Amino acid sequence: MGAEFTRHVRRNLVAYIALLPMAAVVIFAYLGTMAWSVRLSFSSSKLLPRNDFVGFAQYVTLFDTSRWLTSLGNLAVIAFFFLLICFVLGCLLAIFIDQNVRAESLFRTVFLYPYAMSFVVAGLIWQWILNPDLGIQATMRGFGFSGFVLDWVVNPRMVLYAVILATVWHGSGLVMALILAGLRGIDGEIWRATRIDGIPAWRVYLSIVLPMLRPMIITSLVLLSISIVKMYDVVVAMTNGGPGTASEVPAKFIMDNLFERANIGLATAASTVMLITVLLVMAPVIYSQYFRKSGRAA
Amino acid sequence: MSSVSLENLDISYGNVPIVKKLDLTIRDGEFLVLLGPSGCGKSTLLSAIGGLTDVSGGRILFNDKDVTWTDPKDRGIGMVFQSYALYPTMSVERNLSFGLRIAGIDRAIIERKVKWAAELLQIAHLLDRKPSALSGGQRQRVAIGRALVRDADIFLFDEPLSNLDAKLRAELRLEIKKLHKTLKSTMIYVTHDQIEALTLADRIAVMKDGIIQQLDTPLNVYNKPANEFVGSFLGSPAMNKVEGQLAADGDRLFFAAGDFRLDVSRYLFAQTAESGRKVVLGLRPEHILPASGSAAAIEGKVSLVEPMGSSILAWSVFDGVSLSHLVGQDDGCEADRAFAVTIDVQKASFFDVETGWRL
Amino acid sequence: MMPQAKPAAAAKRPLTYQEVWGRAGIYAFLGVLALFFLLPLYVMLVTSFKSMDEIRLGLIFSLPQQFTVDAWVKAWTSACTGLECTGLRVGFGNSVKILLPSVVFSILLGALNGYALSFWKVKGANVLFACLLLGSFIPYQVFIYPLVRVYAQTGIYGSLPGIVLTHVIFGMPVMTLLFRNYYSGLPVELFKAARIDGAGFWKIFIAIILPMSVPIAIVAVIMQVTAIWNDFLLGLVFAGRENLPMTVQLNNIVNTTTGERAYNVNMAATVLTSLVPLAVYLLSGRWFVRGIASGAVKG
Amino acid sequence: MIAMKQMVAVSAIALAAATGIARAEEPLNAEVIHWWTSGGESAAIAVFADAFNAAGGKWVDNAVAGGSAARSAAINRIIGGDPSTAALFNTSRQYHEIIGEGLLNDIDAVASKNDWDKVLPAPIANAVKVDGKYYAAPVNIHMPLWIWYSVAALDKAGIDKPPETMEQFLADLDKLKAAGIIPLALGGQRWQENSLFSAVLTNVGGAKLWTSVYGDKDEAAIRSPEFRKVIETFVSLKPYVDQASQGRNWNDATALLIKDEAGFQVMGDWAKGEFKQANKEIGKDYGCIPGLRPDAPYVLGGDVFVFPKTDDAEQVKAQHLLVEIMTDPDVQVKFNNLKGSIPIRSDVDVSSLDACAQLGMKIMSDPARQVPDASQMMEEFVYGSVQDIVTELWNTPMTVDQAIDRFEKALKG
Repeated sequence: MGAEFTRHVRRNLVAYIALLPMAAVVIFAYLGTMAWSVRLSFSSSKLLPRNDFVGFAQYVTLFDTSRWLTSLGNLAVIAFFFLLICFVLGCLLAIFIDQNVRAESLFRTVFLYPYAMSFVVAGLIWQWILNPDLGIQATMRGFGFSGFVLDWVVNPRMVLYAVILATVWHGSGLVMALILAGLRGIDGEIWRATRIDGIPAWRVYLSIVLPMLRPMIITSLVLLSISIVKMYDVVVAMTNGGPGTASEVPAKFIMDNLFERANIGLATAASTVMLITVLLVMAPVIYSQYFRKSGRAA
Repeated sequence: MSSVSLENLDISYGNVPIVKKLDLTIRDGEFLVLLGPSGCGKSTLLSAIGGLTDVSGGRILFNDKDVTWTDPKDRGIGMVFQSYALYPTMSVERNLSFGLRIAGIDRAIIERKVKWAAELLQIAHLLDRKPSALSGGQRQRVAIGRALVRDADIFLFDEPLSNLDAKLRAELRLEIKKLHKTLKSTMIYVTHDQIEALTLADRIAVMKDGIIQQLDTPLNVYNKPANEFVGSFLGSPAMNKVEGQLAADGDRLFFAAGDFRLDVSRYLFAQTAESGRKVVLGLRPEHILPASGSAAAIEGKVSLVEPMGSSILAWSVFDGVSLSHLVGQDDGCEADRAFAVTIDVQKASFFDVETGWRL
Repeated sequence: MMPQAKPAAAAKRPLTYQEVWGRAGIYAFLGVLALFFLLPLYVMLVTSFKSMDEIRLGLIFSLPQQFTVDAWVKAWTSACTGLECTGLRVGFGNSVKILLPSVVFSILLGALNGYALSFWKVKGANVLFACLLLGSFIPYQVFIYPLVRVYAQTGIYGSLPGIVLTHVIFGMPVMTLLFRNYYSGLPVELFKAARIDGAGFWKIFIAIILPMSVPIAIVAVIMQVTAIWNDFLLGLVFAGRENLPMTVQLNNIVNTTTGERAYNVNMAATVLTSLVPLAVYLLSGRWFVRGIASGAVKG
Repeated sequence: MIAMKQMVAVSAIALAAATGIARAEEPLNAEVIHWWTSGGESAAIAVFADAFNAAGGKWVDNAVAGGSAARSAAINRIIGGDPSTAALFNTSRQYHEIIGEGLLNDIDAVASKNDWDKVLPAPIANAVKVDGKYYAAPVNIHMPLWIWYSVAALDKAGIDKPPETMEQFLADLDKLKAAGIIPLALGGQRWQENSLFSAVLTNVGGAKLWTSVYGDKDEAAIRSPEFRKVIETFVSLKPYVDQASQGRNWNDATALLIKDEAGFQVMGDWAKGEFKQANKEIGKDYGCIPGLRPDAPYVLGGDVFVFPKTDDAEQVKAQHLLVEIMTDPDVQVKFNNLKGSIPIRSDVDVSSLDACAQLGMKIMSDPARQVPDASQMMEEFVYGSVQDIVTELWNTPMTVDQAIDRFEKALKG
């Protein structure tokens, strides 16, 4: 191995050198900081990092903190509905736009532009539109529908759906763009074949087209998942976690404890839990999607 | 001028061995075809000769010089790919001259060489075009031209014609043959098309699962396949295979499969063939001839005929054994009729049932 | 581009009764959703053109009675944060200063990584790449604290190079993924041919691969411009006082409360802050879909 | 204190930085990180800036919207080895750990010169004094639990005089509700809900319960009937708040009083700034109630500036000059008039202060009624957990027993 490995490296030396920045980033900026976080989660760090060791005490505290448990539960609800709605809506938009509609590029732009706005903007503007005193509810009541109620942002039981609404508005255009791109790549012969066989259109989409779009679907789900795990700005801008703790999310829990509450130990314990969760959920997806069949031998 | 020697070569991808302990010498100026089904390792082998794939064991020698770890550009090779691999953002002229420009060759020389190659391949009028504006055949000519201008000693062709239609394929096949005559360079040509192999090669190396099954001239590979695999891989229509056993009857040796009996005394066995040995008889359709009143004729019944233009491929049953055989248009061979044939035993092949190797 | 035979494709023959209803349904669906998607933009625009008096009295969905651009002027030139009343102008310049090098470097590096990963055999590179991808799922917040300390040690904390480096670091996973997948779709023979032609690592990258990367580079530019321009957290932490990006100023303006909230100024500031990514989308939206279709997201 | 009030939406996005290499060549440059970005606050800090500039310094203003963002920026700068000259904190334990790490300069020199031990009220002095040394310059005293009322709204509901007991207060809320006025203006943000809770705790439980629950974290006090009464009273206030309160900013809630649409608001003395800006007069248009019992405790919160460690003599000089200026009696009066708070020193001329501030100064002169703010009595993360409980108590159904259990866990844990 030794001599051959040396020869292999020498032949590909430039490639090794070219990948050094990436290696440095991965090792120092990603793995290093993750290791640092994991280490601190076993310490009693408060405002400043400490080097002591307190075992799993922070984790015990963490899972005894109702706000953290609420955050996890909220994340699960948001993840489920956000993924589902974004995906279904994005697919429907793409399919409908793909029906030779007029003003196609106009529709496409309209559905995609929210993705260009920041999450902060998405949160602020929807908070305003859904605000019972200012927005839709006030307008409807102004029209005489005095019993009209749309109080999602102020109702602890509905507030998550307000957040989901804003994020769906923000993200479903991306799914549309990806799926539309996939649809454009499908061979016209498939459509002819299904017409000969007399298969109804909805059936073709469900049973034939969607499976063919697997890479696009996975990519869009991966991109959406990234934004779910990191979901922070939109919640802060829209509800700041309220009413009460009804719309708290893990990233916000981490931030608040890291900075506002000066509780680094607990914050890093929470981020370690997130890290492990992401590893467990995403590692198989990433492996199967991007590595398993990477058969390229240069 | 170059010879190529591969010594004890191992190539693997990850833990999967692709080429195993391979020895092969290609003579200076020889046209060698690597023939085999897809996945047999022939393209990987070619890639390794070109220096594009790292070997995991063994050596590659060009003119007795070890080039196992030499950079592709320093091996003095030109290579033509199945997908043409033309640089899409460059004109034909730039495509042809790219390598020369990198090597820092004088502009005048580059121009002369490009002109020479373009004229040789009749693509001079295409020099300003982008690859996307060319037809398949033109693209392949440019790809060949790119290899030509490099003054290579060794040319590597990786299934260069398989993306073309039949007519173009035949045309370019001929041109490659002419090119070889003109340049007299060593050429290594990978294909899964037996016609290309048979028409182009000085020698054919038939590969399967990373191992060379037979290395010989086209005629010998066709007529005397080294094993059952080679026998059935080459030849169209395909070789008939009948499993049976040898039986001695006096001083004569017979092949028997059920009621089917064939006198094979005249077959030249490479190994002593004892009676009772289980064998596979390989018979090419063209070696089963319409009987013209000969005594050795075997009578059978035609079940199906396939007209093939110049001749007809007939499927007939002889004493319970179904064989395909070629007949002329005037031989009166029709379905459901009786038909008599003689079998040219000297051109038949016998293979061991167990190992598949020729007897 | 378009598959010719779509179930409801516009055919030459007259449409059947059923198909007419089908078309109507499609347009109704798209139209209603378009209204939903446009609603926030509409609200932001009409509000930004109203005076505060009108906002106080009127409904947010009504058109401005007296059209005024005062709020825009104020947001751009004189909105206050703390003792400074310079509007968003300064932040705009800072954002541009941060955006340009960050986009260029992160895309070049992403392309380089993708190229090295998909054409060259580098042992362990895939493991690194997997770590990078997983890293992209971790909330930024986890990285910030240790990065601040490392930056402080190297003296780039709170400087333009610091914030640019940060964007390059956090843009790396998605950029590398984009280019790697795109390059995986290119024929590897191209690379082999170039190697036989004597081109080395850089020559192949610059002369052959980069010129072919235009479709995916457009996607990358769109994604990075959006991400970097909209970034708030990293800019706030790493950019330094002199270089605070527009989003940070927007936050300061929106959250600077003097009695009544100046919704019109806030909305104008918000739209102003979103203009650059919006313009990028409007101008290159079609390329986005096309770029993705060109294999950007193949597995 | 105002800090936390300011943490609106985005602003909470923590960690701010904001460097700016302090220009060492110019003498007495002072870069000051703070979060006072609203109108009244800006005017107030300008008093410091002007006075500092007049004294030969050069004030470099670094305003970061949002208290936690600004504090994070300051801490990052300190840890990053590139600290500002001064940074704003609340009178709390927020900065005590940095002192422990030796990252702040003490200002004993200025303190002893000005006899701080004498002129500062005990809770404030205790808050800024660590291990016998002064580490922070207090600049104001905020009482975060004033009860404000709109005179016109109360009139409309037929309430002839402001309440003096909790019972009267609750009865007035009912009257307001019956008159179709929002009885209690509240911004549905964590800290505002907590202010309301603190007000109930001090006014129902008194100073003793306040210090034994939040200060001593005494189990018996947490489980006492008094504390149970506090929780019950707090929850009973829910119906008096309008539906749209969720997420509302404190000044928007104050605006409801200004517009006479709401009756009462529990808010710190900075609310005065809003009334003043709307040209409302104390007594005529609005009024302030310091407590709902004669011995209602006066909670002392406030803001302090800390001075990060530096060896640069010029910077130390600038720091000392800042301390001098910020605590100067005249500057104090001017500053606090704009900020709405009261001066930290007992030796200032109170005549120019408004009626509410004068009332506050008077109450504060009785040390028995002085109690420290909750944030001074526990660590940040403990206080955070307490705030979480209060906000959940307010927004989601929770039994009193559950609430007591959780209080105990948060405070004892």
